[in-house]
Amino acid sequence: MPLTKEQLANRVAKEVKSGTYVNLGIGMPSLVANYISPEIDVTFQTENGILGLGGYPTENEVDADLTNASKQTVTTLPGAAIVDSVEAFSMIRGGHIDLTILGGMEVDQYGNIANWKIPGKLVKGMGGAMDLVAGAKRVIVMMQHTSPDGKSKILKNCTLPLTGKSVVSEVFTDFARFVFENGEMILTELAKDITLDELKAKTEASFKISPTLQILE
Amino acid sequence: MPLTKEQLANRVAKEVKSGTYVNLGIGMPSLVANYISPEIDVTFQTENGILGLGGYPTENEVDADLTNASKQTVTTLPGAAIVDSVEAFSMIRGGHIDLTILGGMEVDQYGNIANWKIPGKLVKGMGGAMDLVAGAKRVIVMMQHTSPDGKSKILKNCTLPLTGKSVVSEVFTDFARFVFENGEMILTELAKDITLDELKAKTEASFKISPTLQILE
Amino acid sequence: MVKIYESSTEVIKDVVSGSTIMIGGFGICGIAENLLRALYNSGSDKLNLITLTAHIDGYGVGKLIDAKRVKSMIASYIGENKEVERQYFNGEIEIDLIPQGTFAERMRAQGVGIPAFYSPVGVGTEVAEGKEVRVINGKEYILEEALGADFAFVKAWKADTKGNLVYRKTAKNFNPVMATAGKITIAEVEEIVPAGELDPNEIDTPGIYVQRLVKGEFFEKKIERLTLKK
Amino acid sequence: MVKIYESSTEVIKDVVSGSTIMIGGFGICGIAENLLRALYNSGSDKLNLITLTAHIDGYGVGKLIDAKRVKSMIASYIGENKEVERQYFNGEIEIDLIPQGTFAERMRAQGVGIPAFYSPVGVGTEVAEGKEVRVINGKEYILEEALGADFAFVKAWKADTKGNLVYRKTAKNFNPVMATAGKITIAEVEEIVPAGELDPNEIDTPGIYVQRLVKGEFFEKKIERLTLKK
Repeated sequence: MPLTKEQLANRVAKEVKSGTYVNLGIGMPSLVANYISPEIDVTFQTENGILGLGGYPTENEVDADLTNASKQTVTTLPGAAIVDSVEAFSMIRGGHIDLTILGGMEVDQYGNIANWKIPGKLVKGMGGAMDLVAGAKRVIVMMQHTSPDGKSKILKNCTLPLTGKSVVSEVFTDFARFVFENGEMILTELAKDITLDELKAKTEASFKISPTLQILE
Repeated sequence: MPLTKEQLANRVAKEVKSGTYVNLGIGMPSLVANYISPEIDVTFQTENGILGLGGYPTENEVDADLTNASKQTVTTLPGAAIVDSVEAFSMIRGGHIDLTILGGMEVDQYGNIANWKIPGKLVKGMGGAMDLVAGAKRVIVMMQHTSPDGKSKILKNCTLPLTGKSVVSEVFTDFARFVFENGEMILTELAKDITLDELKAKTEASFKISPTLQILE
Repeated sequence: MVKIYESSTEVIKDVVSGSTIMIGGFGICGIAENLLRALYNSGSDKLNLITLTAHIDGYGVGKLIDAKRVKSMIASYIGENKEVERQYFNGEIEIDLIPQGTFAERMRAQGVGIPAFYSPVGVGTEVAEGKEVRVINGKEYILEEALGADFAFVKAWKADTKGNLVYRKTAKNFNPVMATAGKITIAEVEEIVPAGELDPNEIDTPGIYVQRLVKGEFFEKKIERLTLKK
Repeated sequence: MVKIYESSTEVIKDVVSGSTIMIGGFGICGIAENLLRALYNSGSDKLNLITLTAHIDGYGVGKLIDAKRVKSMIASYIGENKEVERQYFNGEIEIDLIPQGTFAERMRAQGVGIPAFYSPVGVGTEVAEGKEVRVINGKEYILEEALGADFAFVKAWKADTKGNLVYRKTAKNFNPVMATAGKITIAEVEEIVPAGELDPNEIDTPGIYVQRLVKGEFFEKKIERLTLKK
C-alpha cells in the first residue's frame, strides 16, 4: 500500500536527528514537524529570519510582525534568534543548515529537482528553494510518486525547469525511498505489499536496488 | 611661512561640512577634530565599529570594551551606533563615507598615495587605509611637504608601495594645497610668504597653478 | 544626513514615473505601507520594482499591479498574487525571478561596494543562463552582479533623529539590506525618538544609510495568513 | 548544536600544532584571552593565525609570537608589536598583510558560501599582485577569495545555552564574522544564561554558528591605550 501523507511525514520525521538545524519547505514538508519525537532536540530555521521557530500562536499571541516563510503567524521558542534576510541566507548558503526537507514536482535519477515553475502554466518563483538545495548539508525531497493521472514524477531526466542540479540526497515518495550516492539512485525502502515490478512500472527513472532493501513505514 | 601642525589641522577642519560622515585617520588627521566649529554637525566613523564617536572618557567612564581605531579608550555621542567590522567596512567600501582624512608618506602627481610600508625598514600594515581611499567619496591627505632631510614627499611617482592608485582628491601640506582634477594636480593654495619658486624647489611633482590661487591659512 | 519629513506624500514626491524602487518586506510582513499608499496616490507609473513578492491582490504592491502601473519586477516568489501571474502570461509586465538568497546577496553587494560575486545557487538552472560559469576548487559557480535602485522604501519600528533604525521581529527581513542599496533610502517608522534613546549596541540600520525619514500616518499591518494554535 | 565545556583548557584540547585559527578582536579589545592563555599553555606550535593585529608584546597573540610558536599570520596591522616585526624581517615568520575591509569581507564570504568576489580595494597596489583584475562598468576590481580556518576563537559578552551570542560595544568587531567562518567556532563568554533570557531580536551571533562554548575563567581586559579626557 502506498503511504498516506501522514504516514510519509511520520517516516521522514525519523530522519530529523537531535542537535541539528533544519529548514522545512512549505506544503507537505511542514507536516513533518508534527511527527518528530519530543526527545529530539531540533532547531527549525525559516528563511524569513527565525532560528528557533515555535508553533502557531493563540489569539492573544498573534503578532503581524512575526510570521514564517509561508507568511503564517507563528511564535518563537526560548533561545530563538531573529535575523534579517541576509543573515538567514548566510545560514542557508554558507552550509550551516544540516537538513532541508522540500516538496518536489519532479526528481530525476541524477539527483536533479524541479519544483518552481511549469512553463506557460504556473509561475510561482523559486523563493528560497534554490538556495536551500545548493546550501543545505542534506537535501530530502518528499513528494507523490506519480501525478494524479498516474505519470511517474521520478524521471530519467526532469522535464521542468530545474531548481537544482545533482543536489538531492534522498527522495521519499508514497511508494519508496531512494538515496543518491556517487551519481547513482538506489532504492533503499519500498512500501509494504508493493512489488518491485509494480514500483518499476510507476518509475521512469533507472535505479539500483540496495542489498539491504527495507520496508518503507 | 609653512604652517604648523595645528594651523594645518585648523585649515583642513574647514573642509568638514555639516551633515557629513567622516573618518579621520590616526596621527595628524586626528588633530582635525579639535578645530571643527561647534556649528558643524558632523558624525565621525571609526573602522572598528563606531558611528558617532565621542571624546575621550573621564576616569569613571573608561571602558575596555569601547575603543577607537587607534585602540584608545573613547566614548560615543547620543545617537551613536556600534557595529561589527563587516558593517563598519560596508560603510567605508560601499561609498557611504563622505570624507576621509589620512596621513601620507608620499603623494604623487597622479593622485597616488603611499602610507603603509617602507620595504626592509618598516612594516606596519595598511589597516583600513586601502579600504578608505578606495571607498570614501572624498579623500584628503594631510602631510609634511618634505622629509626631515628636506626631500620632497610630493613626487612625480611614488617610490613606496602604494596604498591607492589615483584615489586622492586633494592633499594639504604645511606649504600648499593641491587638488586633483581630471588627472591633473593643481595648486590652489600656497602658504603666506612662500614664493612659487620656493614651492617648486621643494616639490618634485609637476603641477598646474589655479588661476584663483589663494593663501593657505 | 537624514532629513525628517512631515508626510508620506511629501517624502516620496520625487519618486517619478519610471523610477526603480526597492520595497522591503517578506510578503506583506514589514512593508512600508504608508509609502506604498502615497506612491499609489502619486499616480507615478511605469515603475520598476525590486520586491521579494507581489504582495496580495489589492494591497501593497498588489494595488499598483492591479492599476497596471508596474512595468517590471525583480522578485523571487509571486505565488500569492493572481493578477501578476495573469499580466505576466499576457506579456503586460516583465518579471525577473531570482533565488531569494541571491536577491538578498546582490543587494548586499551593492551596499558594500562589491560589483559581482560567485554564487553556488542556481548552477545548471535557468538562473545560470547568460551568466559566467566558473569552477573554483572543483565546484561550479555563477557570477552574480550587484543590484541597486533609485529609491529604497524601508519600514522600521523605531528611528532616532539621527536616522538609526530598529526593526521588530521578522518585519526586519529585507529592510536592512535594502537600506544599504538604495541611492535614496526612505524609511517609514512607527515612532521617532530623540537621538540617544536607542541603545547604540542594538541599532539594526545605522543612520548613515538613511537619507529620509517619516513617521507613518496609519499602520493597518494586515496579516497574510492568520494561523492559530489548534 | 553547541556544546558547553567546563574549562578553556578542555575546549581547545584538539587545537593541535599546525592548526589555522581565527582570533577575534581589534587590537586587544574583544580578544578571547582565556582561550589564548589556554592555547599558550597547551604548547601547540607552528600555528597559522588569522588575526587583525599581532596584539602587543607579551600579551594575547604577542605571547605566542614571543615564544616563536606562530608559523604564519594573515593580518592587517602589526604596528604595535616590535617582536613580530623583528621576526618578519629575519624571515622567522610568514606574514600576509591585507586590507582590513578585505580581511572582514573574505571571512564573511567564507561564512556565506561565496568562494570569491570582486573588490575595489587594493587595485594597482601590492595587494593586487597575482590576482585577477577585471573591469566592471568601467572600473577596475581584483578577485578576492574566501578565507576560512580550522578554528575560530571568539569572545562574546553573554551567551545562552543555545549558543546565541551577544557582544558588548566595540569588543564586537571581527568576532561575529569569524564565528561564521571557522569550521569549529569556540566562543568564550563572560556569562552563560538559560535559553530564553536573551531577546531574540538582539542576538549578534545565532547559535547555529557556535560549536563550542565556555565561560572564561578570568578576564584581565587589558587596555592598549588608556586615553583620558583632558
